Amino acid sequence: MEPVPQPVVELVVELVDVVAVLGSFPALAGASLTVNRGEIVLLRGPNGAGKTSLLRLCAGLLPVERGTATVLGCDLVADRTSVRNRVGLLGHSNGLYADLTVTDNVRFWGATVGASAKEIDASLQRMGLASRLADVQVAKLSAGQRRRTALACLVARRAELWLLDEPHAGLDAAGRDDLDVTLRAAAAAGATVIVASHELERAGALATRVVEVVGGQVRQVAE
Amino acid sequence: MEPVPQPVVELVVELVDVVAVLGSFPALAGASLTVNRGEIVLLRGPNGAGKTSLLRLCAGLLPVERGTATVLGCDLVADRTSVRNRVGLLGHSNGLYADLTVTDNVRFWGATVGASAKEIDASLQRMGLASRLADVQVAKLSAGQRRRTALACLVARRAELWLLDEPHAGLDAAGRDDLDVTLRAAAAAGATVIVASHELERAGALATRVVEVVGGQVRQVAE
Amino acid sequence: MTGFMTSTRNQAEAMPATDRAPTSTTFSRALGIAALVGIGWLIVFGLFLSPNDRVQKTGVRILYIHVPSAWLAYLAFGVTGLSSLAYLWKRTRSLTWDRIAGASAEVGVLFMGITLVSGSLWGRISWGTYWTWDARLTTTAFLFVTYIGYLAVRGLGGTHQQRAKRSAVLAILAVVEVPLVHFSVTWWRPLHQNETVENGKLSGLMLFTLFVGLIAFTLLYVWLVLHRQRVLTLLDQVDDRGLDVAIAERRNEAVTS
Amino acid sequence: MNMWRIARLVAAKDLRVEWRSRVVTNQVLPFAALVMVMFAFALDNDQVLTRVAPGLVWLATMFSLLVIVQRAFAVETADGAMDALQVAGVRPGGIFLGKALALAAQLAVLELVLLAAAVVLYKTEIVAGGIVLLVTTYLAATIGLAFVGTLYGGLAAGAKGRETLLPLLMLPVVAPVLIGATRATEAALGTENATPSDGWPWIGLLALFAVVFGVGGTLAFGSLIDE
Amino acid sequence: MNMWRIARLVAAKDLRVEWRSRVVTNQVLPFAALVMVMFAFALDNDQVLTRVAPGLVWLATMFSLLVIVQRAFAVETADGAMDALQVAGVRPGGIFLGKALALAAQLAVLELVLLAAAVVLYKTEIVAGGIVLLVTTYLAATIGLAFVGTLYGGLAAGAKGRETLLPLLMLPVVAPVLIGATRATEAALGTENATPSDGWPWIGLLALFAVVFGVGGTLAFGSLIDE
Ligand code: HEM
Ligand SMILES: Nc1ncnc2c1ncn2[C@@H]1O[C@H](COP(=O)(O)OP(=O)(O)OP(=O)(O)O)[C@@H](O)[C@H]1O
Ligand SMILES: Nc1ncnc2c1ncn2[C@@H]1O[C@H](COP(=O)(O)OP(=O)(O)OP(=O)(O)O)[C@@H](O)[C@H]1O
Ligand SMILES: [Mg+2]
Ligand SMILES: [Mg+2]
Repeated sequence: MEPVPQPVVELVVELVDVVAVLGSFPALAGASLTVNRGEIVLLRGPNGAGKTSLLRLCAGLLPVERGTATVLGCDLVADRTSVRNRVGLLGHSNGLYADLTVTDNVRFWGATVGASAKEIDASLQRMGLASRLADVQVAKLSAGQRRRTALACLVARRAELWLLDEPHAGLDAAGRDDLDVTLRAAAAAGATVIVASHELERAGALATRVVEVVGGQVRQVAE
Repeated sequence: MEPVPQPVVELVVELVDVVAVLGSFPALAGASLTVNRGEIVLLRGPNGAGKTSLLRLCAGLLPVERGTATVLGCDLVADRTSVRNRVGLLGHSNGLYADLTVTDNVRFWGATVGASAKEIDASLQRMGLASRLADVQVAKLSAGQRRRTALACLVARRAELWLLDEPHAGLDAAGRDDLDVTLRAAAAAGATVIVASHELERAGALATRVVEVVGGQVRQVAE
Repeated sequence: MTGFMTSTRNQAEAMPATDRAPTSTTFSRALGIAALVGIGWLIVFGLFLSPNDRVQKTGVRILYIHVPSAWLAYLAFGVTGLSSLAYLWKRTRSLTWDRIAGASAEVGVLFMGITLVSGSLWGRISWGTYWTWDARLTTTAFLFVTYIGYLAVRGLGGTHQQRAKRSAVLAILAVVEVPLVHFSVTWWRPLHQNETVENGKLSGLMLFTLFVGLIAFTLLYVWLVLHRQRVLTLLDQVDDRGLDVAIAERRNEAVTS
Repeated sequence: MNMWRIARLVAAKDLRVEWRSRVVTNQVLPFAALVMVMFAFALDNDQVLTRVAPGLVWLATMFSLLVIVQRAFAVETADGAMDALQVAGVRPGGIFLGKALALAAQLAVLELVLLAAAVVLYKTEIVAGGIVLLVTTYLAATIGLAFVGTLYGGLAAGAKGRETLLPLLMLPVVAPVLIGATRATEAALGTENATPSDGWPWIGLLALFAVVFGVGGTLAFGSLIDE
Repeated sequence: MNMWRIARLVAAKDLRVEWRSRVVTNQVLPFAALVMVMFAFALDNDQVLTRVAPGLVWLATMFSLLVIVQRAFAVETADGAMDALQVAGVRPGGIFLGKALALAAQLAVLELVLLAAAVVLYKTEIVAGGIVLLVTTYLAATIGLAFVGTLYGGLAAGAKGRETLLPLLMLPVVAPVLIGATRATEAALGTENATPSDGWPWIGLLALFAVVFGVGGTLAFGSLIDE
């Protein structure tokens, strides 16, 4: 089954003075950010600045306490759920099922958007997992191999908005290249990508725009 | 209590044709490596090459299947345990207690080598945790803040051989600098450091020698 | 209903952060006094005017606390369920409903506790034991624990909305147990009294006293819930004010770094 | 994509996890059997045993249920898959039904084992007349338990110290099922010369439970797991 | 550094974890109490109940023990602290004693609660003559259970599907303690007019058990947790 065609929104992410709390701590304290379709935005900033929180908020996982947030045309204040099946999130953790094989995992996540067997294989190819690894249980993979698997699952989800939290961490040289190629291709195909990373050279080269997150707020960075 | 003074060994790590298996898979297939006191060695290599396995083996966590392995003068084939309280390992996971505060954690790991309160504080300082974070539960930290905590615990352990698995991952710019300073200081003070990393520029600059791990074997890299 | 329930919220939001908000209004004061009078009235009838029972002797007087408290607990849990529904229904969604639900549940647990205690005391007198594995006693105990669990879940944290949604669902599921307790006597082999009241097994004056107790407890219930939900309102506001401070600090990180 | 597809997807995934890890098969089943043995030890008295056998069977089911539910959600939370599931836009109702389905399947197997154990250990006789009632009881109870388990499992999965919050939330709610199932089973087995006719009213209670938690869960699961 | 220092260190750490998370206090205790209620209801018959009260108390202890041990090692494995502990050169024997110590402390509290519950719910009377025996029983049993729990908890902590392997490993081993403790308690409480003198032999069993697993654990823990 094909994904239902979505209305074309040029403004993919629009956050205005967003406050979001974790427990009682304001991880986001008045963050404002706009991202247009096709951009690859790099979020940089010190540890604890709020990058992960920002990504989770855009994915509809973190409720908006104050301010307004619109992602892919959905108002997150009114309804956090409807945006979800259109974004793809790679967090610090991989969200894989350790008992299942690499293929099982990619197939499952792909199936949630009705991806075909061909698309699944393509996703595995992309992250260089169409090897002996394809049928290995995730529990028996090395850290980087798991990260690759998680990325393959993300690719299989064909999201309109890709949110990635330190995607390069743990990947070897080849994996990093695969990743950059994949993200550029996605952006070229009309998807939008937001990457949080501390590897400024690498991610900076990938990004079309860099913004800085500090103290729960977003700062533009002059080129 | 002071750590018992150890005999000065110039040759800190000596692996000869080491084979080590995970499950039934030979993660190390004839790896040979020698490291001298005071060196900072970078292990690079593709995902799944065996870097983590190599570090775990040196820490006495992974049994030696074939070949000979001597670390800090202890023969790992005969006895894997006696070397343990002299090495410090930072794996892919942090090994922290999520319910305890940052200070609790550092204090506990420090106490295992009888570190004094002063040394604990010093360790926290080193990784920039002597802030409001010191009394926050680890469960409420961001990914990078956890990594810093894990590093602080490692520092508090005052090991003779430091084994670090992708220590830079997740750290912000300041954290990376703190880390490099710490490792250089440790090496200068006579400790030995082995770092596995995929951030070749960063870790390469830190290292005094680079070796490549491929297919469970170790290759020297010509400067 | 929400009309006067929310009265203090409006006040409190109007007032500056410094001065303290009263949780009482003329209405609730009047109500409180009425409740006191009612309880006095109950004491008079319950302890002095109402007759002894043939079998139960003077022990029967526990009835006048025991039964009303049980029924009020039912009512409280019912109210919790209804206001939870009201919260979940988009058109009437308001945290006020959630706070009413919470307040009512707390009071309900209190009354259920009174039922348990008075009941087991009574049991000591008339059955010679504090507790027995009678269906109603057990189901009552379960109901009690269920709502303790409900309150625990309210305490799980998250934003007010998350708390509200989560607990609302639980409340609606939990209320199903109430009929279970009520009909347990007819469903299991009971030791406990079955529908004494419905079947009019009580003498006129006893019945009357029971209703006095019912009225007194009802007034008490409304009064407690009213105040408790206002306190909860203020607590939520304290959280929000705390948040303002926290946000200010958080923004400073940006400056200092 | 529609809820049933998702339910099937999730159920299939859960069963595949079990297929690959064999945890329930190799560990929970023996555990359940053990519990039965323990009861026998603790009571060691034949008349008593046969009298309370139905109760014990259901108690053992209850404890095993706790273990299975814990496992079912440990799988989701271990590596943050629960988040991924939510973002995947997988309808919460679908997740609920899917996990409940898989849970019911595993539970059914478990109950058969326990029943067999009861026959062996407690000398329970299964009378032909009661078979229909017995089967109905097991169906109704299993479905009800699966729903309750999934609902509270999901709720607890978010909270810290989850492994211990679950029992607290679940047991009191499950108790009525325990009671109903026990009485119905007694009737079916003719314990203390009860007759099947005594059993049917209980089926009503069990069915009610299944329906309430089934509907409730399908509608509300989203807001429960939403950390 | 010597084993006792490490034991103290680990025990202190575990108790601090409990202090900060309150998981056992807020969730396991209520759970244990609930289990008692469930039993009572499953049996619902007063004579039977008082007769088997001691058995039930120990059964409930057993189940709660499972939960606590699970929690105790979930803490270690959640973020790979177990590896860190080993590398830290913390003597396995020390880890074992430390965790057992903390476990025993929590268990003791739990047992008091359960005993209290039994007095209220099962109308258990505690006779003056039996106090000494009762206390001894509880001491011996608690220590034994703590040792067994730690030993097998550590063993299961390494394995996959830990949450379900543990009960399987532990219950059969614990069964003797269950029986011994039950009989001794019956004797102490004079259930079925048993006299304290009947109880003391059982204490022997319990003590033996504690010693065996204490020594065994201290020596063998290392090779057990060493994956
Ligand atoms: C711990 C012990 C007890 C508990 C938990 C308990 C609980 C309850 C509950 C929940 C109700 C409300 C029933 C309903 O209308 O749904 C009730 C009613 C009643 N209880 Fe108890 N009870 C206990 C002991 C006793 C004792 C010892 C007596 C007297 C011998 C007693 C006499 C009554 C009577 C007469 C009613 C009113 C029955 C009716 O009209 O429905 N209760 N009790
Ligand atoms: N439990 C296991 N059973 C079988 N094979 C395993 C197991 N764990 C890991 N492996 C395999 O062992 C190999 C070495 O793993 P290791 O973690 O040492 O690699 P690595 O160099 O650290 O990789 P990365 O850079 O991704 O961290 C990998 O190919 C992995 O697939
Ligand atoms: N459960 C929690 N309760 C309270 N505060 C929390 C909680 N979780 C995270 N925080 C705080 O929220 C802030 C933002 O965390 P977040 O993970 O968004 O930072 P980040 O930018 O992703 O950091 P990193 O670069 O280390 O990943 C951190 O300062 C952290 O201390
Ligand atoms: Mg982050
Ligand atoms: Mg590695």
